[in-house]
Amino acid sequence: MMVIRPIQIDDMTSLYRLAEQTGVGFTSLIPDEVILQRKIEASLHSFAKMELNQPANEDYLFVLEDTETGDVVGTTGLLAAVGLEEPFYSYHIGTTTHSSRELGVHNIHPTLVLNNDYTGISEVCTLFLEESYRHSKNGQLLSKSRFMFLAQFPERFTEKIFAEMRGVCDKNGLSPLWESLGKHFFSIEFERADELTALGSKQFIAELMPHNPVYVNLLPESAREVLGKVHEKTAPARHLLEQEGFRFENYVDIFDGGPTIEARISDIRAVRESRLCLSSVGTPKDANEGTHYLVSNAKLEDFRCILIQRATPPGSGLVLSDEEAKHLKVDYKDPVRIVELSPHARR
Amino acid sequence: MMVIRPIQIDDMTSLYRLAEQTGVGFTSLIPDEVILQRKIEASLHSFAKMELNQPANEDYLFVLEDTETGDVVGTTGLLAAVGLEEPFYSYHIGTTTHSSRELGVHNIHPTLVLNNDYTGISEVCTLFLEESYRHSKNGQLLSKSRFMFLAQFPERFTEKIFAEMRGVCDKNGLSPLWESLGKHFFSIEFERADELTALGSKQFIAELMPHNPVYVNLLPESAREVLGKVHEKTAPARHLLEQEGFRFENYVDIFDGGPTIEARISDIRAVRESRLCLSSVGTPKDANEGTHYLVSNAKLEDFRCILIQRATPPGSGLVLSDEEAKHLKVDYKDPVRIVELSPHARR
Amino acid sequence: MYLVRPADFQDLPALERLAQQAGIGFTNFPANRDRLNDKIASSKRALQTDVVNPGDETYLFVLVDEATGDVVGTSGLEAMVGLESPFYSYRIDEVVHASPQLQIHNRIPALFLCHDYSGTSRMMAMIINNQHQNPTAMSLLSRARLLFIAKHSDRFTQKLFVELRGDSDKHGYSPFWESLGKHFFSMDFKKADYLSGVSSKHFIADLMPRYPIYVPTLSSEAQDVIGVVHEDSAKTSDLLLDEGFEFRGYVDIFDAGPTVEARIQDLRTIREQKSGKTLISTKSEIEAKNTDSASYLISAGHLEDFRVTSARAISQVAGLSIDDQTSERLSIGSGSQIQWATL
Amino acid sequence: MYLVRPADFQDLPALERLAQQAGIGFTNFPANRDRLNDKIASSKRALQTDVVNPGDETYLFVLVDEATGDVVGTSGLEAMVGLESPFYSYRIDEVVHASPQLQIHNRIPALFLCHDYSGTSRMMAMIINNQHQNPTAMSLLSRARLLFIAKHSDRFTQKLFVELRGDSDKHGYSPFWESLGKHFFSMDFKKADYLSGVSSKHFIADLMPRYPIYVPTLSSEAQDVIGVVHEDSAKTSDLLLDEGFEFRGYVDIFDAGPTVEARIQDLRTIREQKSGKTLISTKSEIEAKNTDSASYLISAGHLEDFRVTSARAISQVAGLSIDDQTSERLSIGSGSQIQWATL
Repeated sequence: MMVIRPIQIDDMTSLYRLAEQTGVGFTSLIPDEVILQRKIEASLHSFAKMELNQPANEDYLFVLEDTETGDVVGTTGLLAAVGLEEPFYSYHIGTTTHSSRELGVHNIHPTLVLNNDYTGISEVCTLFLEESYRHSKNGQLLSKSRFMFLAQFPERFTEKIFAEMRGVCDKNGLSPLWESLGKHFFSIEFERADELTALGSKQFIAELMPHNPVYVNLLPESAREVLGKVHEKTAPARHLLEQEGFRFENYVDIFDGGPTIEARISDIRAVRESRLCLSSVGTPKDANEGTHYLVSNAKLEDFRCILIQRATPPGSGLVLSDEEAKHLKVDYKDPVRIVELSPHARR
Repeated sequence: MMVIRPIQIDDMTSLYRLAEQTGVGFTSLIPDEVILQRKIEASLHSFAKMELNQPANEDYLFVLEDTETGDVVGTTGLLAAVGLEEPFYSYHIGTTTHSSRELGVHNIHPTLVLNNDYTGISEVCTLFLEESYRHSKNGQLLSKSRFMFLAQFPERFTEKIFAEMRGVCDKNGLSPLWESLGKHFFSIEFERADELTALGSKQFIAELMPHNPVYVNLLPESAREVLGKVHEKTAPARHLLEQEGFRFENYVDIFDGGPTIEARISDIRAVRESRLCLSSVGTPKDANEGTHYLVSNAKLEDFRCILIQRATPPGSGLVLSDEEAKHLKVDYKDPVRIVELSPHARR
Repeated sequence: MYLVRPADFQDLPALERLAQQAGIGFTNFPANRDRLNDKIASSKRALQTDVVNPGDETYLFVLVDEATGDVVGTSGLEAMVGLESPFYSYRIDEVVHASPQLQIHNRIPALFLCHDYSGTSRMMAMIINNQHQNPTAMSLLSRARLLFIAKHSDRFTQKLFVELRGDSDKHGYSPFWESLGKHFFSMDFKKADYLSGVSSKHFIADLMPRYPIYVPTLSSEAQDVIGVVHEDSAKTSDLLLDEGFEFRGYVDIFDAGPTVEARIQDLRTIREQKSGKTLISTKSEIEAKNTDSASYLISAGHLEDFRVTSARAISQVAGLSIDDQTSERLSIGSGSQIQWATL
Repeated sequence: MYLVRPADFQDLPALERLAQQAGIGFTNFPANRDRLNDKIASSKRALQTDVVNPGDETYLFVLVDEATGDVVGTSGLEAMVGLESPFYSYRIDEVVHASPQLQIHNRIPALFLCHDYSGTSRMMAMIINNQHQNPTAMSLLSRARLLFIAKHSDRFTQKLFVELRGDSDKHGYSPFWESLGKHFFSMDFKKADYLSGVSSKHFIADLMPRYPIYVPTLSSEAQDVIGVVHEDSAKTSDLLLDEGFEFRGYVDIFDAGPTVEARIQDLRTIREQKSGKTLISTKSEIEAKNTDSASYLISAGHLEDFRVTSARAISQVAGLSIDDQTSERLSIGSGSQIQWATL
């Protein structure tokens, strides 16, 4: 059975192995023991915090474990609030109009406006799943389990949450936006810039980026075209989040122009439609057929989330199999949270 | 019976009478025959347009008629796209962070960034209801009938729609934001600036407004406090729109700092939950008790919307009384759109 | 022999021909008869008015070929630009972005829209018929204005500037305009250029970019022509630099042609000009004594009667010895006050 | 009698006392023994090095009261600021906003963060013990630097600037800081002032406002002190303006004190200074002949041996006649090369 759970101190080796598989451009998971160790510790510390006045620098890291082999095969995370210690930059694609009544000319110019508007906002972080496990809805479980956590612990996050999506590169691996804008200001390579950002050294952005709005029309077409577009490999992830209610609000990455998408937590489909019910352990009817449901427990440090299948929609009680209950770490009459894995088709 | 319908050419006198009652600060409805005449004509022209490639300068104006007296007692409107001919300005409250690792200082500065980001977006316009009719849910009918129109004709509007809310004035009728910011740049009185804007002369804003972001912290407290706050008289209108799903996304009026709130049309509660059913004419059971519903026909130039009350939720068919059907201009088996007047309480 | 004098209405046809010849790029001299007529009228009004401080006066001069009596060139002065609507330029400023951590120290040039020349006197572009583009005629027409300023210094500001025509490619296109201006003006260069000559300049404020333009975001062709003079204006440019005009980082908003400026007192013609009495000799006497072949710019008369010509002459303690033909050309007699400077 | 000479390590205690007396507002002269020691060392290094172009050299001079031998004042020069990290100032620029429709023409002053003085030589604030704040001592200490520049002009840039201390209210608060700086630095003025003296200036770039500050959005108290000199620096300011320094719209980013600048060649002391031989007379001879009581600044020696004093003297064609006490003070003999300027 595939189970989502908070990362543990002894997951270090597994996490390193996953990091090794990510490849270039995946800056949130770098095979560097010191960094990974720090990440794990930050996560343990975050899950262990009992009293929170408001979301701060908590960094929650989850792993997907195959309980049959005991292997950790995927990871994903949530950040409680970005930009509180290091600035968080984005470009907002704004609109500037210029009109001359005298000449009857009215021009609408899109502009890139540098900002730190996501400061203090929660972030849905990148997700990685081992190649051989990319089937059987494991990707959806990994991605959407985060919403179950959000639904259960909204006080640990801000009202809004966002996700950054990887932008477009050309066939040589170059970002057209970077080539026509960023590199003039940075005089370093895109990869190096991206890497520094990932390592949390964002000071240099403030130091080097242009502070005035940039007129989009002055950029070459190749750069204009990629604004707000995702890398083809990221398209499914974007689709998945948009299905859940995430929306592009004209914020893009300052380096590659990839879109940032956002949602109010309470508007996310899986959050809004999920509900608590009481578990009982027994032999569920029609299991392993019908609709897929995400089910999580209501625990913090012992958070668990799995995928179940039921032919009949569960009511106010949910009958779990022994195995399901064991992996969810719930007992008779414990509260569990449940939601359909996929949204219904819209009217 | 109270009926919402498109304005007609012979409503001129009534509209003028309404305009006379609005008073200072209500710049969208000024007792000036030429302006009102132009407004009415623009509306007639907009409703008469059959083919639309995309929303443009259409301006839909509705009135609330008391069919017992034949009096027009309220008005409201929808704009298909603002800022296509004259620039539309707002301030975005952005965030700028400055940090010095050397000194361990990390500052988060809100800034006012001038923009035309609402260019090309649809607007829910201000609403006016005669004092003596501010009862029996007439205000809600007037306001929410617009959503029925949006639900029926989404192709005539943009994906997003917004509403501007009147900002705070002090006890002398002065806007604290204007006093500490706008007036330095305009050297005219607030009222005059507001009036010019209402008349569509927005060119002067581009000419006079500061183009660089303004640091909010440098403004006096009185001005900072009113950013994004509504005038107490507008608080109910804001509440009503927020209940329907409108949200404050940090855009404020450049003069008084009043909030602009926005929604995706498909997310507006009354749009999302409204549904089409077929009418029949007869004697409805349990009318005039139970839940209030908004009901509209599916016509454009002959658009009508009324309020009905039913004890049992209507199914796929809706039985209307003779009077209801007459005022809705529908017959047996005509499609009608229905939605609960108020949202259910949230879980 | 050439003479420079203020323009009058009878010069209108000749000026129109010159304007047509000049073509685009001469914003201030559109081939539009009404506008040219207005320019002459404005100049005459300025010359007839008692001016104590520089205001919106403009002065228009013509270059006359004395051999034929034809008007073969024109040049102008504006007492103060930017009174009705601001006078726009781009100021090239470097934005420094440095990161000690990365050991990067970038200086990014950016164009800032400004009106720093508002309130300053301007020399307007000079036009000379092709056949008369010789050093004497050009120098005379250009520098005659400086003698006028020296004589009537109350009518001008301390600083003086000139806009030089910017570079264009072989098809006559301005790469700068193609890369920048056209996005904002939604019209071609010719039209924008024409409009800025004939209409109020208000549309510039309405349509120009509000934020600084980072030079590296422009096409490389556009970057290459910033501050570069059009080859047709190279001679004019040399003359001005020789006079003491300097480039201080301001360029034209349409074609990025450079603007050069100077304090009036620092200009060579003005600094070195002398004034004194006319001493009349015969031509042969002058030729005989003028062993070093010195030629002079010589001006006489006030305002409407202001005249400048060039001639060989001999500088004396009391004044300048000129021949009788020259004195006749300037309509002066022996003992008249004149100004002169080495040609 | 006073003498100005380069500072040396034995001056450290005296300099520390002066720094303490000066208090806040003297960013470049913090009462920090290590920093002062560094300053002396840096000056000595600069004087001992063969410099061909201005770089990061700094020069520190002391004013010695010859009667007691005490160091009673100090002043400095920086060959070029902004090399390690940019040198920040606010430039006051007017933003013009005009609407012909409304007949409004507003000129809004705004503060633009810039580093226009990066790459320029600077005279650092001068400190003099209260008892010695007489015209002779002040003039000597201030202008001695100009004679040093005149002598070693390759070591400095063409332009020279000085920052003057800004105004503060009766409690010692800078209203400008209270209205602007403190929002961005999250510390008090004293600390920011101290840090900008002792640390890399990098934190300024990190924390300063990135966008121009519209002056009318500041408190009226803050607006009132922009470009206003602290009363304690009024005398210094007068001296500098007298010399030919001009205010060109630049103010300090912390207290809005004005920056004044000049081209070196335009400064009175440098323009009028003469050089020639020393002619030694007796004091009584000088007194007898010096009927117009002319006093001179007199400098002698190169670099480390550079000395300046003031004395009555008689200007001759071949040089300057000075008395033997003065020549002794400057450690020179008859025939030595000296420079002088009227005091």
